Amino acid sequence: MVNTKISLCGIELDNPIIPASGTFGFGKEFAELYDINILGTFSFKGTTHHERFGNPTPRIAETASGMLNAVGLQNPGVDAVIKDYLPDMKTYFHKPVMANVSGFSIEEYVDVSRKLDQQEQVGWLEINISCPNVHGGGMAFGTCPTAAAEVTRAVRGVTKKPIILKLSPNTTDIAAVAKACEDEGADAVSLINTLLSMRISLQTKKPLLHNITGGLSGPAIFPVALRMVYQVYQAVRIPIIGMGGISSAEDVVEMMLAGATAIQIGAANLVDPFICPQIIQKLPDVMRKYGISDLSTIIGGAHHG
Amino acid sequence: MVNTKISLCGIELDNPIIPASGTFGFGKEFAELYDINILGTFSFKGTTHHERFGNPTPRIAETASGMLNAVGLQNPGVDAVIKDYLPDMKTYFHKPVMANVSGFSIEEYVDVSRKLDQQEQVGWLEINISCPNVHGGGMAFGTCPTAAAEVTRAVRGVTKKPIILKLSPNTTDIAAVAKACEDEGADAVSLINTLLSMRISLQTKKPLLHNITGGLSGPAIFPVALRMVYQVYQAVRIPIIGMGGISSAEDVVEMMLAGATAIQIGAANLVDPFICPQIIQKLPDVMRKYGISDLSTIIGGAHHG
Amino acid sequence: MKEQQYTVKTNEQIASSVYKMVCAGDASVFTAPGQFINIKLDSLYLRRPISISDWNSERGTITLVYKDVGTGTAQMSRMLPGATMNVLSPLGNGFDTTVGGPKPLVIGGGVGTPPLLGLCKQLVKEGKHPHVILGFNTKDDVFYESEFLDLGLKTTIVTMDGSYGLRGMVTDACLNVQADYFFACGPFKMLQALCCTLPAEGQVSLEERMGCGFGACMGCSIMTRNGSMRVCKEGPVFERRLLDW
Amino acid sequence: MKEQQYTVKTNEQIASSVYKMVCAGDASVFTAPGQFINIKLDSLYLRRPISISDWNSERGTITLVYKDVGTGTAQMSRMLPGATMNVLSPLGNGFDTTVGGPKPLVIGGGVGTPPLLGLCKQLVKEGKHPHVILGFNTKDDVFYESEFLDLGLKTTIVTMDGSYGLRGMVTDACLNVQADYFFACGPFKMLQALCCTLPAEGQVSLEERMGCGFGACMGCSIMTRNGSMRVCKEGPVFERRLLDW
Ligand SMILES: Cc1cc2nc3c(=O)[nH]c(=O)nc-3n(C[C@H](O)[C@H](O)[C@H](O)COP(=O)(O)OP(=O)(O)OC[C@H]3O[C@@H](n4cnc5c(N)ncnc54)[C@H](O)[C@@H]3O)c2cc1C
Ligand SMILES: Cc1cc2nc3c(=O)[nH]c(=O)nc-3n(C[C@H](O)[C@H](O)[C@H](O)COP(=O)(O)OP(=O)(O)OC[C@H]3O[C@@H](n4cnc5c(N)ncnc54)[C@H](O)[C@@H]3O)c2cc1C
Ligand SMILES: Cc1cc2nc3c(=O)[nH]c(=O)nc-3n(C[C@H](O)[C@H](O)[C@H](O)COP(=O)(O)O)c2cc1C
Ligand SMILES: Cc1cc2nc3c(=O)[nH]c(=O)nc-3n(C[C@H](O)[C@H](O)[C@H](O)COP(=O)(O)O)c2cc1C
Ligand code: FES
Ligand code: FES
Repeated sequence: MVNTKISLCGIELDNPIIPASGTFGFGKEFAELYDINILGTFSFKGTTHHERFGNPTPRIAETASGMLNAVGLQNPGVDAVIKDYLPDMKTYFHKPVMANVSGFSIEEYVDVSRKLDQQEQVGWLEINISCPNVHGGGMAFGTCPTAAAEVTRAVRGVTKKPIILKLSPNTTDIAAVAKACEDEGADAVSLINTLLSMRISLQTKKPLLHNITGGLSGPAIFPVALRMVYQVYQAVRIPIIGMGGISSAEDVVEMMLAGATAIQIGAANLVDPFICPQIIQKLPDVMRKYGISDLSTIIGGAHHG
Repeated sequence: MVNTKISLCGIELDNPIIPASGTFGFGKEFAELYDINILGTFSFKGTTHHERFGNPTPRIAETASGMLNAVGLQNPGVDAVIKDYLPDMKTYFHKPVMANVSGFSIEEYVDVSRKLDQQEQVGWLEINISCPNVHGGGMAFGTCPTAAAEVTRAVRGVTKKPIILKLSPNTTDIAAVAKACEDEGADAVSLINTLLSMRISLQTKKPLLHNITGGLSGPAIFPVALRMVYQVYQAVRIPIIGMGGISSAEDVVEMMLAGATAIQIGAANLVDPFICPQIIQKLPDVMRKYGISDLSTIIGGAHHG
Repeated sequence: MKEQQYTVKTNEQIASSVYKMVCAGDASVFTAPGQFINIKLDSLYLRRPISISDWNSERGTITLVYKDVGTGTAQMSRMLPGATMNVLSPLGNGFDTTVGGPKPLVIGGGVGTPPLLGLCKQLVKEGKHPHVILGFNTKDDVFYESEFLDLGLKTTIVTMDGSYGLRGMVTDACLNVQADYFFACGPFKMLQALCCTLPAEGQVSLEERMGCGFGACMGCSIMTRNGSMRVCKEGPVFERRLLDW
Repeated sequence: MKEQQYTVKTNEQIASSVYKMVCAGDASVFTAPGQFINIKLDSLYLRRPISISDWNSERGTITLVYKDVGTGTAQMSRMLPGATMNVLSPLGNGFDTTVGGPKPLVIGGGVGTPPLLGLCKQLVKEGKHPHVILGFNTKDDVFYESEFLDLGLKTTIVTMDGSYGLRGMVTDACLNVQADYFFACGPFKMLQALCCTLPAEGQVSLEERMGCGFGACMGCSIMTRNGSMRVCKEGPVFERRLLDW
């Protein structure tokens, strides 16, 4: 028997597999496909103060081993999430859920966090300071250590729940941003959000996405994500949630060796809706193959010895 | 008849196809395969003051739609390049060549540039301030506008040849770095160098590359490169040489629409040594398909209208 | 929605760049014409959404008609009998045939035509007599005329250059037809023009670039008179009155 | 070096995870045993370097023997007769059989063994009588014994666990053999141990992770007593005295 349990900011997860925000909605579409209670937890769609439609379409483009999205944080707004989505979620998901908090100002982060903090179902607040698809600052918070620190401090003030700062890869020194978050009381960091990218249509000779740029996710970014997790692991002592292109149980192990305590799976859910149960099923075999009996012991393993 | 000619800092190229530094050696291996005079030009292996062996192996790893390298600027040193390589190159390449200048200090960039400036075969100096695989500053110059400006100013002082600053993608604001180079007299910028990345071996549970991290290149990074070229095009007036994952004539057109005057092809040469002649051959067909009669007219086309 | 394996039975060209593929597989999942599947193809990251043109639950066959417009559809066009495809199906809500009168207009443009065959079979089964109007650019693009004629339906073909059938656009052809309801599928501009010219109520099937095809990513959202809706989940078929055109 | 198309003729398992693939294609390009080819595989970015185990220019056949150790070799193991592979060949400098005496030692470890068959054929052709020593982990890993016996060569098999042939490592088996020259191919540690224990001159074939395989990327450079050399271009076979082990 191998042990896949890990502990994330004091909450025990059956396994480190967490569908990433924006690729799992509020879980309902997937709950129709399989029992999503097998997951460690999941991070729900980035939630802002007000309802947002997001960017005009096209919002999606394809790339080699990856995809671009410029959804632009479409969501029902925090009040509707609390009123309509969370009660419904109770009927199909019985574990603490990760609430993904997005915003355009420190006040918005604070405001949304304060409201979601009141929700008993919410286990962690994941503060997305890294969405590249919104104009007006969404990304700036995550690319600069002082701005990231400010958001952390402000959110820290309104919740006792664990807060996880979600970092942007579009920055020179992600470890410095992570450290700044840790110093202000972040309980964990999650990384990476998408890499700012674009595609151009040869037919129209214009950008393919209406928003011009979008965020790159999928296997293409896995080696970048791995490097960033590795660097952040050396800079902070708080747990790291690693993500970016993870698509197999082997990828999970590799990311944990780099320093991740738990991992998130984003784009892979979209092209293969059963990827999370598959990975959860295969993980024990892969662990045995590589001589791992307790998954939590390999966290950061690539740094030692 | 379509026209594939473009002009790069006052020198006319038959086509915008330029094999990228580090993937074409000094051209000899490829000259044995085809007449490399069909190329626009090529950028030879990054040259430093002293001979360098580079990093220990493993230096190469695979990723989804890409590869990592941590060669670490192996090269014979500038004096050997001038004494042994350039005279030999005359026998198989008859166009102005692009000299890729690498270094670990401003003095080294200046020194190598001054020596290569004297070489009649050298058409352009491409100053690589972005190699992620060397310790001690190689990358730092390319991630910070003031450091990039300093290198540019120093090299500008020792050559009348066009200087092209090669920029790093591992930075928050590549447009600011490009602008800083332009302000100090750069004749062009080239981008992107590789994205700092890593892989970990599940067998050994250690980083796959001896150098721990390496640079990601190949189709995986194409959408990132495209976005950066697009952003830099809006920030500077000097020409841009675009690169990162280009592997087809369609990619060439897409990169030029983003703002590139010429393009470089790196990793693709390694997995398909005949890729450049293939692209040069297919380019006219692709131009006709998308209604382009003069390639130089599409530069930055995605920004207009 | 299920993840399923379909096996190519036949795959033949039926018009310029247009192919008809018949696959063996579970066809019992489909509940309405206009639904689609999302196909995984080798070395392409995103799946490709293609409408079900026709299906037969008893025989276990599914018919797709697609145009080679890029890497994915080109790859499909090279698939040989016996090749297998991993698909997600069924996706989306199809046409609602319970509304509309006994003589609806069915309007297709180019490769918007395929799902209308399944639709017409359903309408005929329900005792209705649709009038079919199909628009193409030119003669070489025309397909499926005989399929609609075989259903005993009045079928009007229009081409932009007049090289086959009537000359003009489907909107021109529609002007002469009296109908109190319509179903349409085709290019965005055609659907928009139809909604602007036809006085009748109706349903149109839309396309958007899709990340998932089953409602998870919000990649395909459009704004409607009833708020935002996902083309892949609430659509691809929408009532025209929901569209703010 | 050329870019060529090889067609799989047969592909069969010959030991635990080890496969032998015979391909049809231009075999006239090879000039020495120990050369290798670099194989393009579907949806993998880098090519996979595999040694030529044997080749026949007249019949136009090439034999590869490879072990399934990862994505690429697993994919190869599933290839059926008729499948084609794009390869770069020939690559590298092979063994130089013009040096060494009439009774050289030929030492192989695991999947380092395949190129030694081509080597021995060449040595035999030149009138030499190599003594072949092959080391494997266990009985199930052993392959190619009969191929070497068929050449009339003294062939000693050693296994780590003694489940077949002698028990121990190839270095143990070599201690009892008098030879003034050796050729070796196998795991790095084995080659290093050989070079440390054998007093004779010889040649060893090395492996490195490769970017290109034809000398362009400097990915495979090693430092030798004569300066840096590329395993893919100046190697993969090196004289032992060049190696600073
Ligand atoms: C619900 C739905 C049903 C469809 N039914 C059919 C059909 O029955 N027959 C048919 O020929 N076509 C149909 N299409 C369009 C079809 O999906 C595209 O032609 C196809 O995805 C193009 O893929 P490609 O790789 O050949 O082109 P590429 O341009 O190489 O594709 C690149 C990316 O863009 C996406 N894309 C390109 N064009 C479209 C498009 N028009 N709509 C949505 N995504 C696109 C691709 O899916 C892919 O992700 C349908 C689209 C949708 C949304
Ligand atoms: C000159 C040369 C000749 C070789 N000849 C043979 C042979 O005849 N038979 C045989 O079984 N093996 C041989 N190998 C080793 C063979 O190349 C690897 O086993 C193979 O590349 C593994 O690929 P994979 O996709 O299965 O493994 P993965 O681990 O999935 O490969 C990932 C990457 O690492 C590289 N890689 C992994 N292992 C090695 C290795 N040992 N050497 C070099 N690159 C590696 C792969 O090429 C690929 O780029 C040879 C290697 C070299 C350099
Ligand atoms: C369609 C889509 C929507 C996303 N929306 C959000 C979001 O609302 N909030 C957030 O923090 N991250 C969002 N992300 C980023 C992912 O959570 C994840 O960080 C990123 O995609 C990298 O992981 P992957 O390569 O596994 O997809 C989104 C990603 C995708 C593909
Ligand atoms: C093996 C290898 C070696 C490289 N060496 C250099 C170098 O010496 N100098 C340099 O400026 N860039 C070097 N690069 C970066 C490339 O020139 C290019 O910027 C990068 O690979 C992105 O392009 P690509 O995706 O087409 O490979 C090297 C890249 C590779 C793959
Ligand atoms: S394509 Fe993902 S929600 Fe519609
Ligand atoms: S693998 Fe590129 S030089 Fe040897």
